[in-house]
Amino acid sequence: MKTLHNSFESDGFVLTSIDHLINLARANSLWYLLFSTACCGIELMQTGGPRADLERFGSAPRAVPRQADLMLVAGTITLKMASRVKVLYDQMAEPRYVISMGSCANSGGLFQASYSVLHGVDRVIPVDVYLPGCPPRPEALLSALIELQNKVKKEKYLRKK
Amino acid sequence: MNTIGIYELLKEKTNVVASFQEVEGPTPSIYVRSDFLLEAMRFLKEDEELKFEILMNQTAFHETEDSKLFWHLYFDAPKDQDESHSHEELRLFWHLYSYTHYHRVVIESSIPIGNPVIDSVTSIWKGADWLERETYDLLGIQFEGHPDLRRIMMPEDWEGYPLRKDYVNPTAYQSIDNTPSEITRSFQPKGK
Amino acid sequence: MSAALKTDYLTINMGPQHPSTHGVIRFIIKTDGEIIHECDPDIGYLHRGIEKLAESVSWQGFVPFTDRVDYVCAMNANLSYSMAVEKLMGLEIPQRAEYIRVIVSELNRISSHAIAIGAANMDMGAFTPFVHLLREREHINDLLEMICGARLTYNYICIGGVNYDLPPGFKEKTLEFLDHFEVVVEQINRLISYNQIFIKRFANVAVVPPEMAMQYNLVGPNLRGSGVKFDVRVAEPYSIYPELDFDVPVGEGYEGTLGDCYDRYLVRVKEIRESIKIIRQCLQRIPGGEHKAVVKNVIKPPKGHIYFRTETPRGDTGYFIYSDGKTSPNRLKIRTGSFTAMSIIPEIAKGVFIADLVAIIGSLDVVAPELDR
Amino acid sequence: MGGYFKNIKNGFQSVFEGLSVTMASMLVRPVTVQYPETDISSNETIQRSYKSTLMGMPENYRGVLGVNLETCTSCGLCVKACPIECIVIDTVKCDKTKLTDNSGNTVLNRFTQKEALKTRASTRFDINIGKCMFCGLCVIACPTRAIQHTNIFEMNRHNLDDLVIAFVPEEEKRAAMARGEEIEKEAAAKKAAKAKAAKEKQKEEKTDD
Amino acid sequence: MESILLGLGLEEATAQILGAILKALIVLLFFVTVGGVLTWVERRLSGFMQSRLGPNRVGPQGFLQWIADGVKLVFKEDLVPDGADRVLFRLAPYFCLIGVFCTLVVLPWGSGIIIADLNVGLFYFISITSLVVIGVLMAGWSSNNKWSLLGGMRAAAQIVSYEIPVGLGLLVPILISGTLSMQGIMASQGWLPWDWMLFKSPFTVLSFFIFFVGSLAEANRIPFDLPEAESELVSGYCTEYTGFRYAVFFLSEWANLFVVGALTTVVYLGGGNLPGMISGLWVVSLLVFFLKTGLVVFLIIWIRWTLPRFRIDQLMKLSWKYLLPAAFLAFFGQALWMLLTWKLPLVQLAMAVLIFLTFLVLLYLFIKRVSVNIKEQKTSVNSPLPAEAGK
Repeated sequence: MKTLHNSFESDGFVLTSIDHLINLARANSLWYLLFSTACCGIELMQTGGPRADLERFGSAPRAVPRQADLMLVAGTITLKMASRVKVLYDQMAEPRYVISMGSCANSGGLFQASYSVLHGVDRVIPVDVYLPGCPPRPEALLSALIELQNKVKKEKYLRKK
Repeated sequence: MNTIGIYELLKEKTNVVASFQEVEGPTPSIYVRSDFLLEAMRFLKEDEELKFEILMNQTAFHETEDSKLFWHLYFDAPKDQDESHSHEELRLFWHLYSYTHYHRVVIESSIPIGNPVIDSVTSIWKGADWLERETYDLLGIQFEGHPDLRRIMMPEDWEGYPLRKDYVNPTAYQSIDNTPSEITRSFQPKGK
Repeated sequence: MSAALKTDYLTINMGPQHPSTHGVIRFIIKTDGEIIHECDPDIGYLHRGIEKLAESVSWQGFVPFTDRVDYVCAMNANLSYSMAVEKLMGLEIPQRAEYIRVIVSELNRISSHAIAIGAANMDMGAFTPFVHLLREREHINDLLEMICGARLTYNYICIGGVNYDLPPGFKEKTLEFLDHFEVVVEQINRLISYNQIFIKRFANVAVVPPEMAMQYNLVGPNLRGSGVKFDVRVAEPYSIYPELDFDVPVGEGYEGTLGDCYDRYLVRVKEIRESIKIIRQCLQRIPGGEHKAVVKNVIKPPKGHIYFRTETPRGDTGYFIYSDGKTSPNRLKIRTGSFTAMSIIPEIAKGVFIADLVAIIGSLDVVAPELDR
Repeated sequence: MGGYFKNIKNGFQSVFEGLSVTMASMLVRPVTVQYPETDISSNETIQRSYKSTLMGMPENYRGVLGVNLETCTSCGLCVKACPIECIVIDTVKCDKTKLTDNSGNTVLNRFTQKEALKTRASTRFDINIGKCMFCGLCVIACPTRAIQHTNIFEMNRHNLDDLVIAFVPEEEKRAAMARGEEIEKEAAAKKAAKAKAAKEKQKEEKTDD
Repeated sequence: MESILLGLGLEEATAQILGAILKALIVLLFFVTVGGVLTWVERRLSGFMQSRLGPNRVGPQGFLQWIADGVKLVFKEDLVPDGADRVLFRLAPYFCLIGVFCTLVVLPWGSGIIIADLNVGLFYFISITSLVVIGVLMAGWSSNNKWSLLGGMRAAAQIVSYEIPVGLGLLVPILISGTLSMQGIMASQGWLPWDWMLFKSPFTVLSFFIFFVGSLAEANRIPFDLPEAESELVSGYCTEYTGFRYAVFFLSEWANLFVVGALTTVVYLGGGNLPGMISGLWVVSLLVFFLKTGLVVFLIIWIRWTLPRFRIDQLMKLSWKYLLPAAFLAFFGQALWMLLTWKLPLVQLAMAVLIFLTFLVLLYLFIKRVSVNIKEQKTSVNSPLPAEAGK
């Protein structure tokens, strides 16, 4: 009993392996929200398309934030849109992840000097992976997804943070 | 029909106050005084020889003194009361096209920035509706007689008219901070 | 009895994040059950102030911005802007550059129509044809990437010509692709465009008579879908289009009334074939020589204004440029096809089903950034 | 009534056609290029493994910008060409030959190669990839082809600050700064000497009078 | 099951209850597996239809993808939206689940393999699946979302109106077999194709068609997936659902797919009937059953990824104007046909063989069409390189 107790106390074997399993499941089933605002949206489509095929990694597109785990912010976020992005993010259920795709979502990109463009989506929602490119090619998005998967696999869900 | 012909027809058949603008650029235009706009436009659309069924484009811009091209040509342009603003005005352009005769014309007009009111042409072309809303939104020109004049691009609670030359970018909107980041500032050329 | 029964309309907010609004467009619809009573489009969620930015960047520096005005057919947008500036400056460009411009913009037109058709299909619930079209579009992306190194936002056509010459092997690869695509697009048509369910969904829906189309200034395929035979490439010829032989397909009420969604859709399908024809001709005739005229690093077009329009996949895109002889435009206004196409929706979306609204957006081929700029 | 049966017939026919097309694409090999396993930057591997004329990335792909400082003259044309201020170059005046690090080795030997072109040394050459729009205008503008697009596209970062690439290494920067200061000092000293000489000359002239 | 428990030394009453629970658990496990595997099958197949690969990373060929999805959904945050009717919102998915789950009771997996051979099996089947619509309607109403509400309403209208043609269409096999029992219907068919209910007469073909289309509509599959039309209603009635409850919806939808396939197999495709000499081998019978079910499921998935979606009025039109008259026609036609050929079994057999041959001809034409399409898709771009071809 003591050993079991210990194993719960200090990231023991049981929790670690359960954690590992859950994380593996999560990483391989990152359903993404169909949320494309601008140019990157077309590359997002192409990534879901036959050549790159995002679904190989178990990522299915979802139209509803409630069922999505991953928000791919693809494109420029304007100030008018920013509050909507926040709402969408709030509607997603934990655990949720955000990939900021392309320069516009990263920092406002080439529209940074404009009066109506948000300087990066990280002003509204937390971002896990930043992906440069304008727009990034589909393979770049895949690499960002793999990066995120690696991040998810290292997470501690049951164990103490 | 070319612009000069249209201009002569306009002068001949109506009593619109207008002038023909020939500049070194590629496009000549007809300047119509703002209070005669509706009359001129209706004529241009309904005249059998002209038949401009299409309003291709409607736009405007804020003209400060230094950007003024040929203001001396406006022989009877409305004089602003305030001397200090005398050369600052909003210039409007209408680009018309005819699917019957395959010709086009540019109509221009100007209004003082202190009192930006002009007649709406929505009663002539329905397509002018959104174009005028956009012009209103971005430049603050009031179109009299427009059925539904409200902002179209910017949110309703937006302040100012972005395309005016003296517009300053806001640093925040609805509690969202939008000041340039540290990185951005470090990339700006010195002296800015 | 019915007078005593008071019913309210159901107000539904559609968008800005909605799978079928092609980007971020919001509709506030009032419905009576499934039937739309009133539809008010709320745009501007992607208004990036490109027109204001133009006033602060150099003339050449604005070309990449035009890419983002209409990213689905960036080459055409580049072409419109570059030609407008060239007209303003009175610049002559080499013949080879003209040919290359037409080739790339027609290739881009195909890929844009592929997206338009595919998106319309997807909105109707048919996902497979959309993905098939993406598969074919990928080949066009390959070709354009081979020319300029970018897949979507090309910055290829520049003021004075094109930025890079055609790479070796481009002609063969393009011809090979066209041979393939001509066959496959017909197959995809059999899969979806001639499908009875699809026709029933599109035919007789949201009829736009020619008069209404002109009133609202519909342009491009949307106008031609209403039966008006007008194409800027023919009516106000530019570049080398007068030398080329192609047809302008118009709507004829193929499966219903003239000017319905299906007409607009089929016009796009037919335009793909015309574009293939144009590219074949251009590849045959392309002359040698320079690909770019000599242009200074910093250009200052003379004072004056111009409104120049070219035929892009979403209708004619007009660039109004007002230059005061400085290093950047004083005012630049982009009149796009999506903008006018969108303004007609409140009129034609009265009394249709919610599902039809999706069909209308799909058939009008509205793209959000072009709408909001 | 004729329409009624025609609808039924057309319905069946279109379902038949549609099913045949999807069945055909089910039997044709998928065109998916399995990205992390397949090297997409090489045309040959893709063509060999997929038996098709699918193309990988072309050589002129516009990826992340790279700068060859050996040929860079710090002229600043790329900064001017960039419409969105995502390149920044800080320079110091430099006589190029005698830049040494703390241990006395010459670190900036690149300056010796193109002496004629080099009048400035860059102490900072940063590109903000998080803002860059990959338009290639700076590449077109560069007279020495020092700034180039690379084929790199996978630059994911967890932090936005990591997306700024600094091309001038820290020690080089320090050395150049120090050398620049030295030169400035020297120049100032020279100037002072000159001024002094001029003054003396003036004095002399005065005294001559 | 009970005998094993009794053997363990338990009392009879306890053994009965425990046995029932164990049985239910086994069926539930089966249900979950089938639903899960079918999601993977559908994703892979749709991938191939779209020239892509589909999920292929988790496990061999991505086979364990459904487990990953399931685990993820179970461990996801559980949200009940503000303003939702909490009780109904929580209950709704289970109604859907029960509606599908309980049908497994009467499915004959092979000759003699059935949980409960009710004498009103088919009737039970039709009525218990109606629970699904209650669940959908509850979900749509309780979510406090207008899209959900519209989806729920659509679902109710659609399922209710398609139940009528389906019920009428199923009268034809009942007429022929003279029983409502599932085993009875299966037993009335043989193992040869022309002994199947499908090919017995032109009217059974019609009835099969009506039943098939109707079941597609009841299972909310394209072209009838209006309740969850992604491009119109975002995600329809399950717009606000997340985590575990969404998984339940998800599962019951795909399990429903299997149930539809199984019912089609039993009623129209001869079920797990085997030739006389090996009829005792229940494993083979089970295999045959699963093979046929698999084929029907494949057909449904195939149709789903080929066709666009109907509009709501067209959907109703199809049901009331096309399927309903056709169902009546099939019923009366079959009655007439049976009266006419009452004493002529040879004519019946000849008709069946004739219909089967027609089917084969159609299949041949179809395969020819497919080969043409393959050739078209392979033109130039997908052709092997000259260097490769030479080797």
